[in-house]
Amino acid sequence: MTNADRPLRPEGDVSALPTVVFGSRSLMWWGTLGFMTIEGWSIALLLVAYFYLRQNFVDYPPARTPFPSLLVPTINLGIMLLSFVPAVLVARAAKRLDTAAVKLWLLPFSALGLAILVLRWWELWALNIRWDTNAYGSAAWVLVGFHASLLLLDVGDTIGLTTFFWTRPLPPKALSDAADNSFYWYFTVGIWIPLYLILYLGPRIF
Amino acid sequence: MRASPRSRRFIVAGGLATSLLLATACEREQRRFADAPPSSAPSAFTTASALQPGPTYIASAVADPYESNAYAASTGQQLFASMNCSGCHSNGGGGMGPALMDDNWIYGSDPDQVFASIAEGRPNGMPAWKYRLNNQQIWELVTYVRSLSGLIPKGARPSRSDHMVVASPPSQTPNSKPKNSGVPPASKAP
Amino acid sequence: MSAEHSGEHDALIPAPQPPLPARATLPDDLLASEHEHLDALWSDGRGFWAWVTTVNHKSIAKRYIVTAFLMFIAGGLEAGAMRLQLSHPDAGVMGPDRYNQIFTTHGTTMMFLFAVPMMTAMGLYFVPLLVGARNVAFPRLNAFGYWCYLVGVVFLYVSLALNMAPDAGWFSYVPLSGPQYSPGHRIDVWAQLVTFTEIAGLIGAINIIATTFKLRAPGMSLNRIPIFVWSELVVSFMIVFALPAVALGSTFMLGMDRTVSTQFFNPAEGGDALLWQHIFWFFGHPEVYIIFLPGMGMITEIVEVFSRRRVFGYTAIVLANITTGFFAFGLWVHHMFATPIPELGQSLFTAASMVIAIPTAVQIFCWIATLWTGRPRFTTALLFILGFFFTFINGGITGVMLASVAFDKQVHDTFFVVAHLHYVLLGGAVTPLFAAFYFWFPKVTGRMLSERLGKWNFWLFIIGVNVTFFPMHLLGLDGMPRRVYTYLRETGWGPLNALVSAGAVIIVTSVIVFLVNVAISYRRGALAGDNPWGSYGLEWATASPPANYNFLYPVVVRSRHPLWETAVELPVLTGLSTERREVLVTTTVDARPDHRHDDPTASIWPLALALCMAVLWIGSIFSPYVVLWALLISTPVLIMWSRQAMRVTTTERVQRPNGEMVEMAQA
Amino acid sequence: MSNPVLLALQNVRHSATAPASPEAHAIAHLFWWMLAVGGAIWLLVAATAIRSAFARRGAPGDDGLMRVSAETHTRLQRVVIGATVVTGVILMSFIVFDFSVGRALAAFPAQSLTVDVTGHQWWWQIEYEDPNPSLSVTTANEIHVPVGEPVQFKLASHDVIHSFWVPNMNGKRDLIPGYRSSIWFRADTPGVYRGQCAEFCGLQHAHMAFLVVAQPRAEFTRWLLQQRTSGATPVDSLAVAGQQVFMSGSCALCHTIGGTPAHGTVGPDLTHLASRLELAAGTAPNTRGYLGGWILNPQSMKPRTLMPPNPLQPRQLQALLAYLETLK
Repeated sequence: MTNADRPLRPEGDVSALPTVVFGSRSLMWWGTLGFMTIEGWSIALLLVAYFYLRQNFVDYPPARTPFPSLLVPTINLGIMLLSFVPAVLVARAAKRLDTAAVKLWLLPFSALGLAILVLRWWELWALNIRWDTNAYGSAAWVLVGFHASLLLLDVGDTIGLTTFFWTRPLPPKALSDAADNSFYWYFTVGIWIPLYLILYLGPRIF
Repeated sequence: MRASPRSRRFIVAGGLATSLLLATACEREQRRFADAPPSSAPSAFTTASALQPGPTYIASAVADPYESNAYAASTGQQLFASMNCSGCHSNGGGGMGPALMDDNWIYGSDPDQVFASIAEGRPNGMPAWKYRLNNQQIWELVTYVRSLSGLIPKGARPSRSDHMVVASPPSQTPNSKPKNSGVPPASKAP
Repeated sequence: MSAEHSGEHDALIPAPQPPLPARATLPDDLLASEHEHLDALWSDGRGFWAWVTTVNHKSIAKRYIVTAFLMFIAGGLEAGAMRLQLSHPDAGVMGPDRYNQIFTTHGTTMMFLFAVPMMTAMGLYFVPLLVGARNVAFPRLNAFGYWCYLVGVVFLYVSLALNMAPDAGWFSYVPLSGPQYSPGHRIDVWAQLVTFTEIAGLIGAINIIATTFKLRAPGMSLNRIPIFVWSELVVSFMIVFALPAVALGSTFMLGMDRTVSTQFFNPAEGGDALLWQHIFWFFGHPEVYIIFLPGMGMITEIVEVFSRRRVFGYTAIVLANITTGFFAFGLWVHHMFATPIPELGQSLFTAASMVIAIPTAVQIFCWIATLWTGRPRFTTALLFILGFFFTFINGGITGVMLASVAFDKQVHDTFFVVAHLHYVLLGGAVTPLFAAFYFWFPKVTGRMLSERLGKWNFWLFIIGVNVTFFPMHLLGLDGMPRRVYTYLRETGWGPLNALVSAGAVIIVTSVIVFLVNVAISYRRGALAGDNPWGSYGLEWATASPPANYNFLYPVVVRSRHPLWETAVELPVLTGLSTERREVLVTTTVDARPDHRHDDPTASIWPLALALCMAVLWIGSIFSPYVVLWALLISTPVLIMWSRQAMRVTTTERVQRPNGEMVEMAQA
Repeated sequence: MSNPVLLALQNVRHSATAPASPEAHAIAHLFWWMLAVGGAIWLLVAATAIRSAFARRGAPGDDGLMRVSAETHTRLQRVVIGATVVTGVILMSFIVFDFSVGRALAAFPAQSLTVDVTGHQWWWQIEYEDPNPSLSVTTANEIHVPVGEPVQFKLASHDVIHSFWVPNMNGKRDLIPGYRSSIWFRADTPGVYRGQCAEFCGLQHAHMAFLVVAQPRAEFTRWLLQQRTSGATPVDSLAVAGQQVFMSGSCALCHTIGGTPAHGTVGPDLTHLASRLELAAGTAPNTRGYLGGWILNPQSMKPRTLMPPNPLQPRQLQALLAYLETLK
């Protein structure tokens, strides 16, 4: 029995408040934001290492290392940008509480995600250097690899969500989750754009 | 705090479980600095030359005491460098002397055979090290040399060193099935 | 001061349903039945299964605290072993191989397995109570964090038992910790262990941030947050930005250099030994403040309560916390003054390292001002705070001295630094921690700790700390380097070392007294009641120990010191569901009631996932391919984890971004 | 025999607070000043804090809480702000003082004797550069410097990180693989000073000391000339036998003795071993007994040192010792 010594005076009633909300009002959004911060910051730190190691080389990539190939990475970047479309549509539909549309757009979303993951493998080899050749190779591989782990996480999340939506009745908060999933995807793809420029185009430019 | 006795119990339980998993680690992590006073007496089973009494070489059952000991392997690596083995075997790649990282073992790949090759020396230039190194050191060299072609447990093999990359480190060399274990016919001798 | 009392938020709170006569209070029989109901609803049950599945922040934080304290004891025993070996010249208690493992384990334990987890754990237990929440924001994540941490603990100590413990120092400088100079798996253990505990730390931080931002009691606007919560908030942000550095450095650089031959730290292939030092200290220095700021928060709470007055300079103290948090990231190079780094850069870091003393000084001045104009009650808690002034300031002064490049180059890596860091950490973190134990133990267990034993605990601790660590200053100046497993008689370091070792015995005695005190008081201590200290915080507005649900109803807060400034009656909000675990989510800045959130129930999946991660991290030491297997087995676990939340229960009130409210049962 | 090292070592306090060079003097000065000011602050604040706990000002309100009048509050504000400003000023003075000392230490002398120091696990290789390579001198764990002349040390390491530190002379400097660094000092008091590795460098970090022998120019020159000579050729039969043992055994593989076939580079140069004060990087004084023990089983004196045990017959050992003692 609590507050024996202090009588409680009701000053209001919260039963009229909503139980499912979207965006920055929901706890899940804050959790997502937190992990985005950590992952984004990690990539920033790895980039610092990438440039710090550059001091030890006359040219970067080092002499006799071919430039990274552009074909696969560019295609994959294209797919990533394309994937924004279903991601945005899913988020919109979710906020409209339009489950059918969410289910529909989750399919291309997952498909593109998978394609990106598969291409990521060749994207690694497109660096044209092994991770154990020298520090440049290590830094580049770890950057692309680390981002790959984010992709894996996010694509996995998307596919899981898709399966849920297609297989079983879901509570309304699933819609909020779908919106947050897109939110996370914006980040994962968004942060790749600078990485693509630095790791694949960068060597050719400077 | 209610959880305390239980969490202690949990830690103990987890500890036991994990120790079962890691029990193998003990041997690998041992670090012997000086074994029982080493004698420079040549080992009983070593052979002085390719000429054998009888047709084939009889492998003795002596095993490498450091077979799965990471520290011994890396000490062997250190000796390999400081005794200038690379002068002839260039980082195991082979040069004046035979390559050590391939699957071709002229005088056999068993620990005792390699020990013999190092301690007694071999024809065509391999000096006898038994007067220079003590048994422990020779065994450490044996461990390292065998790691070069993946003949010792993966966990014990040296990883990359802080030098220019010349070859993939033993920790990444695939195990290779050794060929011609024993003493070659005189015709094939190098 | 005026904003503190304004009722500006009342208008934002929905009117009672049905309307109640003014100043009516809830009848006791209603409270009783509600209590029965909610306590059952929020209970995760008893017994082993309940123990491994619970998501209650109090249970988890409690075992967090207990485990971390066990680690404090373990680290202390290692310190004892080292002091035994160093107590006289050329001692033969242990050889260098064992000694290196032990001092590395000591540092690693104290920093990664005791200090940070302990401070996070205190936050995970008290932040929800201090802000009037029923649980942390992400209960299952919270459980997962603890299990990760526990795996790390077990991993390190099993390795120690297997003669496989890391032996390159808690800082694992390359190339010594690299593949060539540390063969075997000892350093891999360190690298993965660090990542483990960092994950636990990051999860704790996110939980504390989200809890502080979204689950505060209605009306507890940012300018009314208790200062301990402020410091935990600042620290959580620091964790988010500091810990990734070491996690990446250890797993993705050091670990990969060792296992898959990346070349990050191989100078012959463009790698760089200093890169590791930059990465490590970019985490390592903020780490010190991550350990120390929560202590500062605890001190403010305790000073405030026991000097019987509102703390002087709330805003100044909060700003000081935040400033410290920012500056802490600009000092790391002062750990590298002896390395070839441009001189100008060093001077800048000198300046920063000295300037950071100012915010700390401000807090100390504010506390003194508070005590001066207050009416202090000499409880053990307050005694420890006075002990803090005595010891910590000593460490602070030597810290300022060490910020000087010229002087640092003399005593860097000597026992002078050992003395400094122990004065700072024992004085600045452990002393407040003991104070906090005496202050909050009644809330956690419902019983008071014995004040008489407390006094013994205090005096032994303060004397022990000074006898142990003061002589180390002199040893350092006389040229005794750190991390030596023995020293020659000719060096003349013998007598002082003997004294130091004697001091260590006193500290051990003090800790034993504390343990006895806890053991006795836990069973036979005086009953505490809701608010034994006559304190002001929301944590004292509920039972001791708090019921499973923490608060029967969300408490309405109108000031910084709710219990000091409300009349007898406590204003609350009704209307949270009693059918499921609902928590009230409020707005970030002024804590207006925003929506009702359905909290998850007990779950085994956090533990399962932690075990999968254990397979991943530990297995990857032995073979990179284990990672794939671990991912494979963790997939079903992740699915089950999210399935649990994907159940159709009741009709939800969904509010679309455009404000439209829709009743719907399923998506 | 009374051991010269111990005597020499006991003559000086090996402490940063017993400076024997202008550089160490400057640092010690800075230290004492900061200590005085800092100590005063510590006593003052701690005392005030404890005093404040006994303060009894005014009576609590009926709710048992203390209330502070507006003017008291403003007075407190003034005091706290004042104290903060004072703190800031003191810190600034520290920064300025430190910066000035730092400049002085960083000003490398234009003309100076240059010594190359290479850190190994776990000993120090010392080389005195000379334009004429044949005149350059290589020794180990013992640095001789002329009093009153600046000496610059070029530091390098090829295995792990070490740190070069002579408390009586100057601060420390790290030897980091892949980096070149240097430090200098000017000994102004003759004597034997102890230095050691200050960065944890593995199992024998504890036994990686060295000696700095500061001597008048004349003595120093004599020492240097003597070090340039090649190893003594043994005359009496025992020593000759000893040389045999050295050359045929494993010794010659790792050690160099000038003027002999021994050209190993793994261990320290032994050309003038007998002239050194200590053995095995400050592990033991250089006496016949310790040397014998060291040769037979170094691992017992310094576990994991690179030098292996050498199971010599007593006669061999005596001969070897006789030979090594000729290497003045």
